[in-house]
Amino acid sequence: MGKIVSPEFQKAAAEVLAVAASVIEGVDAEVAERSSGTSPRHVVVINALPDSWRNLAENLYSEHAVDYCSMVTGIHWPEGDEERKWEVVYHLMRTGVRDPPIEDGIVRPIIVDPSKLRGASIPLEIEIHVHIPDTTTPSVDSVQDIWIGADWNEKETWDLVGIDFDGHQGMRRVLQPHETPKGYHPLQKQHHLRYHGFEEMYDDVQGFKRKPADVGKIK
Amino acid sequence: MASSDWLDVAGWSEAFSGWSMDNVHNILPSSDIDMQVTIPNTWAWQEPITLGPIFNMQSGFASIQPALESFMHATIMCTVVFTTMMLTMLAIPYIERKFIGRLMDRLGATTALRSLWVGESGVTAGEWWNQLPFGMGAPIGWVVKALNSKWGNSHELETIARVNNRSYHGYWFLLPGFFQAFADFMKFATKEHIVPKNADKVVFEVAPVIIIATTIMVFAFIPFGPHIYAANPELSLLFMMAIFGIAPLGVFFAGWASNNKYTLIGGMRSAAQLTAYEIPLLITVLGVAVLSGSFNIIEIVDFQMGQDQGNVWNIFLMPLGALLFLVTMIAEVERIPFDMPEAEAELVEGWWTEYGGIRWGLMFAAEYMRSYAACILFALFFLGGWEAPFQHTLSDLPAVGGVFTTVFLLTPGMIWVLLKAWLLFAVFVWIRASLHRVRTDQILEFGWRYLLPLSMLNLVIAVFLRLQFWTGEPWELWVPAAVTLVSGGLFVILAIDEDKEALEIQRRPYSTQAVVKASPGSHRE
Amino acid sequence: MADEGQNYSVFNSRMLVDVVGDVTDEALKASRMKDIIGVLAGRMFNWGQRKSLFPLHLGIKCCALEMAAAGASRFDAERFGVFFRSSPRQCDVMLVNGPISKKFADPIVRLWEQMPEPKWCIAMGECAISGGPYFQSYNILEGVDTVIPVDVYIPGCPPRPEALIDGFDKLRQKIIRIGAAPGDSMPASTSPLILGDE
Amino acid sequence: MAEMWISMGPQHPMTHGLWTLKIKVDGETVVDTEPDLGYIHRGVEKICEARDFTQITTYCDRLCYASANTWSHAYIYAAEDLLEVEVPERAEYIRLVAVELQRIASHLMWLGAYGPDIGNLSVMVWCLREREMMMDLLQELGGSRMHYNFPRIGGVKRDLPHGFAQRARAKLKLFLNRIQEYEALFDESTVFLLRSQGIGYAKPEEMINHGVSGPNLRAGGVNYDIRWAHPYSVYSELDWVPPVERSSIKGADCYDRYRVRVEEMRVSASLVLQALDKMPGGAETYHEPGDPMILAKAPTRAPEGTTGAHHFEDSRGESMFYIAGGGEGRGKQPYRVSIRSPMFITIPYAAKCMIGYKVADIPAIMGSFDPCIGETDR
Repeated sequence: MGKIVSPEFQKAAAEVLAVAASVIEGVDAEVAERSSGTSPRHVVVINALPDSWRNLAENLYSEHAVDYCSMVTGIHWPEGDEERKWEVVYHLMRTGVRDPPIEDGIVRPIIVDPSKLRGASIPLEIEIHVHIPDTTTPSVDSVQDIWIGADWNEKETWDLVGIDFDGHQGMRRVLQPHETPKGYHPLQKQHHLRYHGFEEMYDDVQGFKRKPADVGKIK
Repeated sequence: MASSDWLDVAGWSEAFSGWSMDNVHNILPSSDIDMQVTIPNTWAWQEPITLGPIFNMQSGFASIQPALESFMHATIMCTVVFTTMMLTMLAIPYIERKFIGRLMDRLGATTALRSLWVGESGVTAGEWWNQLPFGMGAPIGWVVKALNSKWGNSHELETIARVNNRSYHGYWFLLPGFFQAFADFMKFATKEHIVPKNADKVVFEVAPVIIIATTIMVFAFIPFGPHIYAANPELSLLFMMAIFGIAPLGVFFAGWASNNKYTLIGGMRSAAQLTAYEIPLLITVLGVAVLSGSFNIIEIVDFQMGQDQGNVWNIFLMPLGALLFLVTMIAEVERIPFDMPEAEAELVEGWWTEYGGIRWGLMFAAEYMRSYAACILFALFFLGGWEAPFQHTLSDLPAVGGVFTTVFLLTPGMIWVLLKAWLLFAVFVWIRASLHRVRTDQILEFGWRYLLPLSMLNLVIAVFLRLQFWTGEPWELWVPAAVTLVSGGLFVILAIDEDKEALEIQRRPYSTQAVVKASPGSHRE
Repeated sequence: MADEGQNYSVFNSRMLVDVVGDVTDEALKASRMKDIIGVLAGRMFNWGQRKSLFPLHLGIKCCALEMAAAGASRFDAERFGVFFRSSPRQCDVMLVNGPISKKFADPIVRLWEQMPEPKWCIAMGECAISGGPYFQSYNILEGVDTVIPVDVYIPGCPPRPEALIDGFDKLRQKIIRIGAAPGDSMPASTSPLILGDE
Repeated sequence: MAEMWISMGPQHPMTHGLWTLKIKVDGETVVDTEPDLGYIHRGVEKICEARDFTQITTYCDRLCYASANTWSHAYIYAAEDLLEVEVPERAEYIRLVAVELQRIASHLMWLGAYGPDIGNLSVMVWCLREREMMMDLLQELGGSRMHYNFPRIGGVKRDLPHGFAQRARAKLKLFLNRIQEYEALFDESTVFLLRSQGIGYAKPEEMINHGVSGPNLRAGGVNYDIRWAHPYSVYSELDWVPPVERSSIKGADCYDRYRVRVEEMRVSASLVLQALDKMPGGAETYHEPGDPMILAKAPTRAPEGTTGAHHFEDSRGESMFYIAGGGEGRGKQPYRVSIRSPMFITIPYAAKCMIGYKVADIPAIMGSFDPCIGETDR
């Protein structure tokens, strides 16, 4: 049975979703064709404004059965153009996973044959870019109550990048030590790694006072 | 007539202490001495002692000579029993390390001549039988190949010869790994002693003493041979079982005193577990006493030996009792299927997390001692103590009988007790290697729901056998045969708990009844 | 020795132990037996300590799997008396096998202090020696020796199980050289002793 | 008994790695749990912003150290999506062999760690013995025991060495009949069934909403798998079915998660055997490293504004990389690398699954979710 979801049907389903999503104001969606080495992949890429993001999320969850939040990424573009200083990238997926039916006390597992999937039951990959204009306190509406999976993703994004999520209960530092100073979010571009731009770190690599041949080239 | 063999340590020590006391008595001056002597009072005795004007040293000594003799006899016997126990106990960690190493197929120096390991890049030292001198091993090779091709698997990687890069440790020619327990103990001795700051200091120090003391006291009543025992009171069985049950209380105190949440839970588990297995254990031991007709362990073994006419071992008379004793003893000494008090997975090290250094080393040794005591007790109660297997049938054989009788006369009884105990400990290790740990509430339920009624049933069987079929001289042959066959049949039938109907529906080969009752998740909705 | 007017009429076990201890000590010193016993006992306990090094069951990152592989059946470290215990009270060696982040810095120091005295530390893998591939990271200490004294460094990312067993061998050589009595494990000179090249 | 908070601290035999699980306990029943991660947070995402595209694979090997190959391949697929590279067919087959062998090794590591969690030590030593066989095979491919740095952007580092196919078939055949030994120790031991059946229930719909995927999800009776939902590599050419467990009514419990992973080992073994047979150019032929059959030329710079993202079926769930191009060095280094760790999302859910069970069930439930803290803390 090891067949896969056929790319054409996935492209058609993606088109349907893209059209439906573009209807919402402040949102424009299109289907991007990406390759994964062998078979083409059709991803619905949506650009949304921060204030129209929340009802786009609710719409996707209710009408289009997008039931799985894969990842939330925060990016800091300090030298980007005016309204693109911060960006939050959501990766959602429509998986079509339902509880297996129970007939007279016995659970019948669902064995999906991917080649026979049609229409709304085809799994889809959705990538949503939300751009936030230049502010010192970037924030986006939280989707914690829609996909509980996004809960710890949002905590991590705030912890590392500093983008706040309005309406998120129990926002705390998850990866950094609890006593890190309030405003310190390491993935922002103004923070640099240790030995950033250091020269002599490479001068005396093993401390034997010998200069390596490629002095000056910062790895 | 009690059984006896040439290693009559009790007799020798009695004779020796008698002889030495008589010599002392003769050396003392026998003439009367007329002198008033008063010994002032000190902490030991309150009023001063005055020896009368005329007294005779010898008669004075004669009055206390029997007490001195029995005291000397008791000390000699205690030291003998304790040294035999400590020396033979070194075999216990060695058996555990080697047998579990073999079960886990470790590369380390195992006693096995074969290991399932192939050396680097498939190099092997060749079959062990090829290394026998003068090619004597060749026939073994043919037999092995024939057997392998007939029943074994012919997969070339599976029949793997011994690994050649075997690196022993320590004195490799002498039992590799035997002194590991010795090295561990010496290291424990040199460790720093740490008492947690807000631990309950007194109880923290007393708890290990309780555990170690009671464990060593148990060996006072365990006879190693017909004449090798530290003490042989009339009701030695009762004393021993009482002392055996105190250590879990010491575990509870240790758990509470270390002021650490893990040890507290470990201690509570040990106390809870105590209630589950202690009563079935005592009833099983009562069954043995009833069947053998006495509470004295030596008489129990004599009953099984049948005063030299050959009698049946208790294991064939009550196999159910033997099984119950094994299960409850594993729970008593807290080994793998029932070692929740020191469960590594959830309680770090269980009740002895806060103990280190020599206290932990002694408790570690005490744990091995308790397992060793459990094995010896099983050997004494069910496997006929110091009677060699088939001792009487072999010596009654027409032609070869004489050889066997001399062999059995020469080997002291202690050898058989120790061999049986070590074999039992190998069974303990085998159980440890193959079973998982049971939860505390599951052992409580298992103990009350299965062990207790079964031990009652076992007691009823023992009483019935004793009253109905016991006529003074040894059991007729059909009685033990019938009991063993019935019990074996029942065990096989009941052990198959595969639930066919559940198997094909939920693909779960077993419908374990306990799941429905013991599973906590069911109450969540 | 007489504190707060102890009356000797009441029997006092501590006094007896002290007296007997001092008397035997003087006698042994006088008869030079103390040196003989000292050498014998020293060598015996040193052998005992060397042959049973219990490392702490502490798995930080990838080197933890190599530690488990070293303990498993192919590279059986248990033949050398290496038996993994979970409680720091019962261990002599702390095997640090991964990067130490700022969040784990003081827990590892607490673990180190909970271990009874003759204790050693083996820094296994690049991350424990110098922060390894993450030396530039904002959250990683550059090596374990920034917080606890280290006795043996085992380079490699991750070092092979044979290297780990050789690390224990290096530790045994150090125990022979420096001795296993409590307090010996931290020699006065803090410069790392390079074994094998003198 | 009064309720008390116990912190199963960073160093604890139950936590495979460094994290703290604070549990509120009433007697022996767990009332509330709260995980605390971040003890080995190394800021890999920040470091990757200062590394070239080829240097990042070494960091991805060290993300989840039990299955290094699956993570470096996840990154490589995302980088190829960023740099738009076509991968030759033979390289995809070799990658599939490496990934599936690594999945078997990762599941064996899990089974080995799950045994002592419930109390049986000999399972750990057996599973690690089998894992050594798998690591020998992977060592021939990648060069070292645990971190292989094997895939390149556009293909693989080197072709299958001589005699690899024959050794792989022999070892997998021996492994397949060794699995029955583990099943005998687990399935036929009533004690294990007592400790794992009916414990740690989780329903598929609840799991998907919590972001749990992979074997933990398939234990609930749904065969959702990234390998067929968002296809990559050559899974379409091979004949396989993601194993699914017929769970109990209340959802997947520890026994189902154990069964699914054992079945998955068998499926991965059959995948490797099929891949070795169907490999274009035959498994016995050998191509020099850098030969166009196994490695395509790939650009090294990603201009500003280009992005690459790829989902990957890791042995613990769905792992994903999102890379934004255009970093320093005129695009030689990525601007931002974001890593999705399946266990970072599953551990909080597993902590919630434990409420209502006994203290002794915590390692059983936590162990059955197969936590790997290296990838969780990144």
